Amino acid sequence: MISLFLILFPMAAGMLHFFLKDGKTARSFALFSSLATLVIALLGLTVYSQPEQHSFSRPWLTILGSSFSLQADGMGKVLTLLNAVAYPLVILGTWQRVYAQPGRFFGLMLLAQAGMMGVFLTTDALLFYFFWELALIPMYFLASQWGGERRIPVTFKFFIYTFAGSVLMLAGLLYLQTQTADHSFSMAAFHKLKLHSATQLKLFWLFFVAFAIKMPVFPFHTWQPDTYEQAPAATTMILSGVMVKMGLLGLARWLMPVLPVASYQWGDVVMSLSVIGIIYASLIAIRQDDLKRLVAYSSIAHIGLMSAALFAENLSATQGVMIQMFNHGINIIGLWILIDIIERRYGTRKISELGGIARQAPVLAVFFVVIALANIALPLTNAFPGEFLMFNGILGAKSKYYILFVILAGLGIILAAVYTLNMIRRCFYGEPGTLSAAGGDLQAHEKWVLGIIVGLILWMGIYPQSLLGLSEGFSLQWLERIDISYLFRK
Amino acid sequence: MNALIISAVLGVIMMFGSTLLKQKNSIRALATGGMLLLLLANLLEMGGIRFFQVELKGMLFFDQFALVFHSLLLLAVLLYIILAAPDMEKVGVNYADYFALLFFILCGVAMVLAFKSLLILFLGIEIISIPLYILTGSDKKNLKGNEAALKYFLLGSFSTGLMLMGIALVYGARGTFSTLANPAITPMNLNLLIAGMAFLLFSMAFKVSAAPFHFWTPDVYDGAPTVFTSFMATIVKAAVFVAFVRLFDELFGDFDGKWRLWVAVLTAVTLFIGNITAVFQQSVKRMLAYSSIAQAGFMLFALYAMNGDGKEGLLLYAAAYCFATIGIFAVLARMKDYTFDGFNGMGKTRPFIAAALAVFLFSLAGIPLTAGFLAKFYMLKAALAVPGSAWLVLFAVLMAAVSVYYYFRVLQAMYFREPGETSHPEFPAYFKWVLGAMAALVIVLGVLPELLLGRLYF
Amino acid sequence: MNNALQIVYLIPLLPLLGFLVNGLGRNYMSKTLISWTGSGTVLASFILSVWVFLQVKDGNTYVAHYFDFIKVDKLVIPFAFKIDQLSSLFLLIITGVGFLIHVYSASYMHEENRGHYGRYFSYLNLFVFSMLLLVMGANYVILFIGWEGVGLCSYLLIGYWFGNQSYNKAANKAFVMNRIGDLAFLIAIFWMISKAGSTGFAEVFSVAKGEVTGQSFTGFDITMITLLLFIGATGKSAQIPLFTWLPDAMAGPTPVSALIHAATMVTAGIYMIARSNILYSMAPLTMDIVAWTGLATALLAASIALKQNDIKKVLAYSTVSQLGFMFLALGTGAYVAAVFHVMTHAFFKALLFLGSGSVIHAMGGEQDIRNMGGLSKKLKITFWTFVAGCVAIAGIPPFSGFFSKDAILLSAFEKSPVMYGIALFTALLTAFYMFRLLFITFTGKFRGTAQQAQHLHESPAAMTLPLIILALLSIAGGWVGIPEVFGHGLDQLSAFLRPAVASLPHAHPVSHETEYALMGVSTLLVLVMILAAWFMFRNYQRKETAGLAKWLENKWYVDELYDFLLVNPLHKLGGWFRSVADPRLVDGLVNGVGKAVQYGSRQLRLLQSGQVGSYVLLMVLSMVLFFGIQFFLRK
Amino acid sequence: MPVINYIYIAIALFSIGVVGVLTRRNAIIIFMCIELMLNAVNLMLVAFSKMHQNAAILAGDLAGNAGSDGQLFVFFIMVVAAAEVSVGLAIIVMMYRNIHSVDINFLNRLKH
Amino acid sequence: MNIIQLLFWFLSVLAVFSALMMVTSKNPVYSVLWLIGTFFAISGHYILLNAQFLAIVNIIVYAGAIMVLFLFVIMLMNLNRETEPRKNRWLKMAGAVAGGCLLLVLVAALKETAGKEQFAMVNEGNIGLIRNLGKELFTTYVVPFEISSVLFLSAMVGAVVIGKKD
Repeated sequence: MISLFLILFPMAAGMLHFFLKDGKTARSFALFSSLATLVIALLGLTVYSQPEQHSFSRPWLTILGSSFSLQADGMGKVLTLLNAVAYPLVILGTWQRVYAQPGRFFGLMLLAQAGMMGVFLTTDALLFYFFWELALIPMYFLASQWGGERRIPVTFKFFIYTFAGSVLMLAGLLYLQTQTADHSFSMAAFHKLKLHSATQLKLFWLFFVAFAIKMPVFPFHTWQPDTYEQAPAATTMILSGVMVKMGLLGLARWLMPVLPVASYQWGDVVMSLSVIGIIYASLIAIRQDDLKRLVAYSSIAHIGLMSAALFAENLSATQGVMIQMFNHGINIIGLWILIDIIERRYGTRKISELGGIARQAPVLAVFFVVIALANIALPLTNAFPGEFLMFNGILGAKSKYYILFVILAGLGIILAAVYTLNMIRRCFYGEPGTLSAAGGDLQAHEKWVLGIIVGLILWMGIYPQSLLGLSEGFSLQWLERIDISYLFRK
Repeated sequence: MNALIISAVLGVIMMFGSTLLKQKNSIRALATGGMLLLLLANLLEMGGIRFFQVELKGMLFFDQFALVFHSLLLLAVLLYIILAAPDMEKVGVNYADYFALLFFILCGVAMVLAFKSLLILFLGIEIISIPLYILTGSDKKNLKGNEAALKYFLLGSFSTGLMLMGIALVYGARGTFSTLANPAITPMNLNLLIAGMAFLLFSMAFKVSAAPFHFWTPDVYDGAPTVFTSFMATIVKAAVFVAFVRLFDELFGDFDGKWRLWVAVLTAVTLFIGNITAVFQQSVKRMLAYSSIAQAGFMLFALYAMNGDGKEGLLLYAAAYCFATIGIFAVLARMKDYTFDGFNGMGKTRPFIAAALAVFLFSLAGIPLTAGFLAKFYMLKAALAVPGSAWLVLFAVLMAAVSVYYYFRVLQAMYFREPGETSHPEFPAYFKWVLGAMAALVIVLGVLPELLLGRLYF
Repeated sequence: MNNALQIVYLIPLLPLLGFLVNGLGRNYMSKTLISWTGSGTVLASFILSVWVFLQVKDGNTYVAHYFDFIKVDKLVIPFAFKIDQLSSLFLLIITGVGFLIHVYSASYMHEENRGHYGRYFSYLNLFVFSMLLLVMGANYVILFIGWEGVGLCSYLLIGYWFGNQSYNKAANKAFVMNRIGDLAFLIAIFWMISKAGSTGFAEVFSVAKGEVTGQSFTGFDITMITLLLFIGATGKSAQIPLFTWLPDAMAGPTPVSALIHAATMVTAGIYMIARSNILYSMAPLTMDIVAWTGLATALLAASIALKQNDIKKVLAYSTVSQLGFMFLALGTGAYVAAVFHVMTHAFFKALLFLGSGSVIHAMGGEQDIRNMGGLSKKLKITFWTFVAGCVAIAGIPPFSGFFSKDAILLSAFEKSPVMYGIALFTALLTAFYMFRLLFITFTGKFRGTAQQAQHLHESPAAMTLPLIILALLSIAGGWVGIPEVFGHGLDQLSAFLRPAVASLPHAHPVSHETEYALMGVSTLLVLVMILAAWFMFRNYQRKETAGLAKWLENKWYVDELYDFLLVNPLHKLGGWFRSVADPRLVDGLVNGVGKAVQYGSRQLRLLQSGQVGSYVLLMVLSMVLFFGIQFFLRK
Repeated sequence: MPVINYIYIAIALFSIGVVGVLTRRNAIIIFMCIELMLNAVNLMLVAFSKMHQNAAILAGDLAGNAGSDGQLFVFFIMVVAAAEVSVGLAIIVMMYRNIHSVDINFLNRLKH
Repeated sequence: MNIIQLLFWFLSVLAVFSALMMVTSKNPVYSVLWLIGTFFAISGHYILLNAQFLAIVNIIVYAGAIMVLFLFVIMLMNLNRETEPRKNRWLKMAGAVAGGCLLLVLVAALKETAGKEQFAMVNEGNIGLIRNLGKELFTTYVVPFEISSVLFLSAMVGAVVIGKKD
C-alpha cells in the first residue's frame, strides 16, 4: 500500500491545488503535502518495509493485457526516496518565488511528482508509459506557462522531442507485448521474453532513443540546456534532479533486462556516445557564461557517466548508478537552488556580470562551494562513492574499449573540475562587480534547505552504505536478468 | 432497424416542421427530442426490442457491432445537436430543413453500418452524400461555401462513378450484390474482382478522405459552415469507415494478400500528407480538416489489420475522435477568429472551455488516459498482428509525434499566450455542461475502455 | 583484541573538530580563541602522535577498522586506519611541523579580520586532517580520500585571498593539475580492484607477492599500476609534467606554502610510493621511469630556481627540485632515503618558508628579493635560522640535509654513475641558488623603499620560536639516519622503518672508500658553490637578463607550452562546440527535422491547389499507377 | 456476344467520361461526363446481368431470375442519378447566381 | 456477322463517337445533344440485351428528364461556345493522356477475364422485362426501394434549401 500511497497522495494533493487561489496557502499546502509524501516514503523504508507493503496490484485495462501493478524494488525505493526528498527541498528552496496562478503551479508540480512516482514504481509497461506521459505533460505546462522569455518555442521543442521519443518506446512496448506468451504488459512477462537477437538489435533503438532523449545522452541533448534555462527554477530543479532519472530507470528496468542481447551488443555504441557526451558537454560547460546553462551541460556530462556505467553491466557500476541517481539529484537541486538565489539577489545569471559574491554573502559562497565540489565528486561528498563505483565498473566492463572509456570519462572529471572551479572563481571570488554589490546573504529558510542538502551530501559521502544496501538486492537480480553469458557457453 | 426507420420518419417530420413550427426553439427541442428517441430506440434494439418487424431479405443486418457503433454515433449526434443547434441558425433560414437533412443522413448512416448488399451500401452512401452536398452549400451567399459545395459535389459524384464501376466489376465476378453469399471465384473472375476491389478501394478511400483521394477534404471542410463540417468530419466519416472495413472484410476478406499492401501504402500516404500538411496551417478549422485526414490514416489501420482488435479499435477510435472533434468544432463555431491566434489566452478568459478543449486536443494527439490514446494504441496493436507491419507502425507513431505539433499549437495559444484584442465569445451554461460531459467521456473511455468495448460481446 | 592504539582515530578527529569549530563559529569566536583552537587541536594530535610513535617503536602496529565505507558484493572498502612505522613517522612530521606552522600563523595572519582568520585556521586544520587521513588510511581508497582532501585544502588555501583573481587562478590550477594525477591514481585503484579484488594495502601486497591463491598480478599489471600511481604522485608531488602548479601555489599565505611544501601535500606522493614499495620493487621499468623523472624534475626546477627573483618562488622551485631528489631515491630503490629526505626536508623547508614569511612580514608584503638586501642586521633570528636552513638544504655535514641527500646520491651512484653525475650537479645548483637567495636577501645594501626600511623589524616571538625549533631540527634532524659507514647501528631510521619500508638491496654495493670519497667530493663542491654565490651576490645589483637566463627566468616557458598544447586547443574546441557544433550541428539536426517538416508542409500543401481538375488528375494518376503495378508488376 | 466486348465499350465510355472530367472546366459539362461514366457502368451491369443469366441457364437453372439483380441495380443507379442531378444542378445554379460563371477554376479561394 | 453483331458494332461505335463528340464539343448545347446520342446508343444496347425496361427508363429518365434539365440549365445560363471556359492546352493534354492511360490499363487488366469466355445472352432471356423486374423490385428489393424514397426526399429538401431565394 505504501507504493500506492506514494502515487495517490501527491496526485490527490495536486488536484486539490487547482482549487486554491491564494499563493501563500497553495505554497504552504504544497510544502505540507510534499513533506507528507516524504514521511510516507520514509515510513516505507523503515516501519512498513515489509515486501507486501511495497507491492500493489489490481486489474485494470485487462482487455489490453495490462494491470495496475506497483512494486518498489531497490531502484524504485532509491528513486522514490529521491523524489520524495526533492520536493520539499525544491518548494522550500524557491519559497520566495511568486507565481501567477499559484494553485495551478503547485498542482502541476505535484501531479508531476505523482507521475514520476508512478514511473519509478510500476511494473506494468503500459502503466509505465501512462505515468511517463503524466510526468511529462505537467512539466511541459509548468515550463511553458511560468518560464522565461523564449519559453514557448523552447519547451515546445522539449515536449515534441520527448514525445517523439516516447511514442517510439510505445511502439516498442506494443511489439513486445504481442510477443509475450500471454499478451501481457507485465514486467515479468517481458523478462521471460527470449527474442531473436536480430529483433532485439532493432528494438533496442526504439527504447534507447526514448530514454536517451529523456536523460539526455549526447546527441539527443539539445533540448535540455534551453529548457533548463527557460523553465521556472522549481521546474528546472525537478526536471534535472528527478525527471532525468526516469530515463536511467527506463534503461535499467525496461530496456536492458528485456533486450539483454541487444544491450550487450550495442553496449559499446552507447558507452561511446555517453563518454563522447561527457567530454563534449564538459567542454561546452567550460565556455558557458550562463550559470543555468553551465549546470545544464554539467548535468549532461554526469548523466553520460551514469548511462555508460549502466552498460558496463557489472555490480560495481550498477550500484554506483543506483546511488548516483540519488546523489546527483540532491547535488543538482542544491546547485539550482543556489543559482536561483543568486538570480533573485543579483538579477542575473551571467557569470561575466557576477563576481566577488563571497565578500557579500559568505554563507552563500560556502554552500555553493560545498555543493559544487560535491557535484564534481570530491571524496567524502556523496558523488564520490557513486562515481568511484561507476568508474570501477566501467573498467571492469566486458567491452574491448573499457580502458578508453575510463580515460575519456575520467577526462570528464578533470574538465568538471575546470568548469566548476572557474564558475566559483568568477562568480564568488575577485572583487565584487557592480551587480553583486547589491545582494545580501542567505535567509533562514534558505540556510535550512541548503543545510539539509549539505547534510545529505556528507552523510551519503561518508556512509554511502545506507543507500547501497537499499539497492544491492535489486542490482544483483538485475545483473542476473541481463546476463547473457548463456549465449557464450554454447 | 428501429433507428433507421425512426430517423427517416423524423426527417420527414422535420421537413414539415419547417412549415409548421416557426419558433426556432421548438424546432431545436423537437430535433433534440427526436434524437433522444432515436438513441433510445437504438439502445432498445441492442436490448432485443425491435419496434418494426421488417423482412430485410438479407439486405441489412444489424449485428451487435453495428448497433453499438450506431448507438455511439447517435450519442455523438445528440451531443452535437445540443452543442451546435444554435449555430445552425446562423447558417441560413432553413433551420428545420437542416435537421431534416441530418436525420436523412442518419438514415444513410444506419444503412452503411449494417449493409449486407452492395446496393444498400451504394444507396446509403448516396443518402449520406447528397444531403451533405446541400449542407455544405447551405450558406448560399458565402462564396467559399458555394465553392466547397461544388467541389464536393463534383468530386463526390466522380467517386460515386468509381464506386459503381467497382460494384459492377465485382458483380461481374461474383454474380450477386450480397455480401453474405460466398460464390466461388474462378481465376478468370479474379481479375474482375480485383479490378472491382480497386475501384471500391478508391471510392471508399475518397469517402473517408484517405490520400491520395483526400483532396476534397480540406477545401470542403474549410468552406462548409463550421457546424456542418463538424458533422461530416465525425459522424459521417466514422460510419463510412465501418462500411469500408465491413466491405473489405466480408467481400474481400479471402483476398487480403491482394489489397493489404495497398491499404498500407494508403495508410502511410494518408498519415504523411495529413500530418505534414496540417503543420503549416494558419486556420484552426483548416488544420482540423487536415488532422481529420491524419486521423483517417490511423483509422485505416483497422482496415489494414482486419482483425478483432482493429474493429474494437475502430469503435474506440470513432468515439474518441467524434467526441473530441465535435467538441472542438462546437467551440470553434462560436469563435470570431479561426486562426490559432484567436485562441490566445483562452486559458485565462474561459478556463473551463479551455480545459475541455485541452482534453480534446490531448485525445486527438493520443496522450495517455484519454480515449484517443487507447484508440491509437488499439490500432497499432491490431496492425502489429499483421506480419511485416513494423515499418508502418513506426511511421505511424512518428507521425503521431508530428501531430502533437499542430494540436499543441492550440494549447499553447490558449494557455501560454496573452489574450489578444478579439474577445472570446461567451458560452452558455448548458454548453459548458455538455462540453464538460464530453471531455469526461473522453477521459472515462481512456481509463475504462471496457465500458464501451465490453458492449461488443456480452 | 584491545590495543592501546585503538584511540588513533582521535588524531585526525581533533583537527577535524578544530575545522568544524573554527569554520562554523568563526564569526562568534575571538581571534585568540580561534588560534588556540586551531593550534591546540593539532598540538593534541601531535602529542597523541608521539605516543603512537612510541607505541610503534615498541613494535606495536595496528589496523583499526571502523565501518564499511563501500561494500559491493565481494569488494569491501572499509573505513580503516593502519598504524605502522611509516605512518607513525609521517604522523609526527605532519602534526609536529603542522603545529609549528599553526603557531607561526597565529601571529603571521593576525591582521586578517575575524571571519577570515577563522576561515584560515579552519582550512589549516582541514588540511592537517586530510593529510592525516592520507597517511593513516589502511587502503588506497582512504588514502585517496585524504589525497583529494589535501588537494582541496591546497585549493582553498592558495585561493585564500580570493579578492585577487590571479591567486584564484593559481588555486584552480593546483586543483586541476592534482585532479589529473588523481585520475591516474583512481585508475590504478580500479586496476588493483579488478585484479586483487581489494584496495587494502595488506591484501594488495600479499596478492602481489603471490601469497593469495587464485589472484595474481601479471608483470604488466604491476607495471601499469605502479606507473599510474606514479602519475598520481607527479600531480601531488609536483613532478614533470605536472609540476607547474606548485610555484604558482605561492599565492597563498606564506605559512600555507610552508605547510604545503614542507610537511604535507607534496610529500604525499613520496609517502604513497614508499607505502607501495612492495609493488614498485616488482616493477623495474617503473622504477627507472620514476628515477629519471625525479632527476629531470630536480634538474629542471633547480635550473629555474637559479634565476627567480621572488623569494617564495625560489623556495618553491627548490621544493620541486628536492622532491625530484626524493623520487630519484624512490626510483633507485632507496625508499628509506626518500622518507628520510622527506623528514629533513620538512624541517628545513618549513624553516625556510617560515623564514621567508618573516622576511615578507618585515618587508610589508614585499616578496621580490631584488628589493631587499642587507636584512641580516635587522632580522637577526630570521637570518641565522635561514642560514641554518640553507646550509641544511645545501647538504653540508653534519646538517640534516647532508645525510638524507647523501643517501640519495649514494643510491643513484649505485644505480648508475650518470645519474649520480646529474644528481650531484643538481645538488650543486641547489647550494648555489639557495645561497644566492640568502646573500641577495640578507647581505649587501637595502634596496627597498624608505618606508620599508623604516618598517623593518624582527618578527614576534610566536613567529621566531617555530623558526628556532625548526632550525634546531634542521641541524639535528639528520642524525637519526647517519649512514652505516660511520658506524653500525647509527642508521636508526632504516632500522625503525624496516618492517614497513625496506630499501632495495643493490646488486653492486659500493665500498666504504668510494662512499667516503663521494661524500667528500660533494661536500667540497658544495662549499665551492657557496663561495661562488658569495662572490657573485654579496653585493647584488639589479640587471636585465637575456639569453639562457631569460629562459630560466621564464621557467623554460613550460606554462606557455602547456597553454599552447593543451589549454588553448581545448578552450577553442569548447568554444567551437558551444557556438558551432551544438547549436548548428547537433541541434541543427534536431531543428532540421522540424524545419524539414515545416518545409515539407509548405511544399506539400501546394498539392492542394484548389483546382478540381488537378485533384481529379492526381486521383486518376494514382489509379493508373495502382492498376499498372497491381496488374503488371505484381503478377 | 462475348461479355468482353461490353466491358471494352463500357470502360471506353467510362474513360471518355474521365477524360471529359479532366479536360473541361465547365461544371455542367463535367457533370455530364460523370453521367456518362454512370451510363458506362450501367451498360456493364446489364451485360454482366445477362452473362450471369446465361451462366445460370447453362448450369440448368432455366426458370430462375438469375441476373435480374444487375438490372435492378441499374434502375437504382438511374434513380440516384436523377436525385443527384437535381441537387447538382441546384448547386451549379446557386454558384452561377453568385459569380455568373460555371467555370470550376473561377472559384479557388479554398486552397493549400 | 449477323444482324445482331452488326447492330452491336454500330451501336458501340455510335456510343463511343457520340461520347467523344460530347467531350470535345465547344458548345455546351452540342455536348448535351451528343450525350443524348450516347444514351440512345446505350439504350439500343439494352434492347439488344433484351433489357427493355431499362432501355425505356434510360430514354425517359436520362435522355428525357435529366438531359432536358441540363439543357434547361445551360440555356438558362445562356452558355454557348463563346462563354465556354478553355482549359490550358497542356492541362488538357495531361488530362487526355491520363484518361487514355486509365483506359489502357483497364483494358489490359480486364482482357484476361471471364468476359472473354462467357457470353451475354443477346436478344433473349426475359429477366429484363417489366414483369420480372417489377416482381423482384417489390419483393426482394422492397427495402432499398423504400429507402430510395428517403433519397428523393433529401434531394427534394436539398433542392429547396439550395434553390429557394432567401
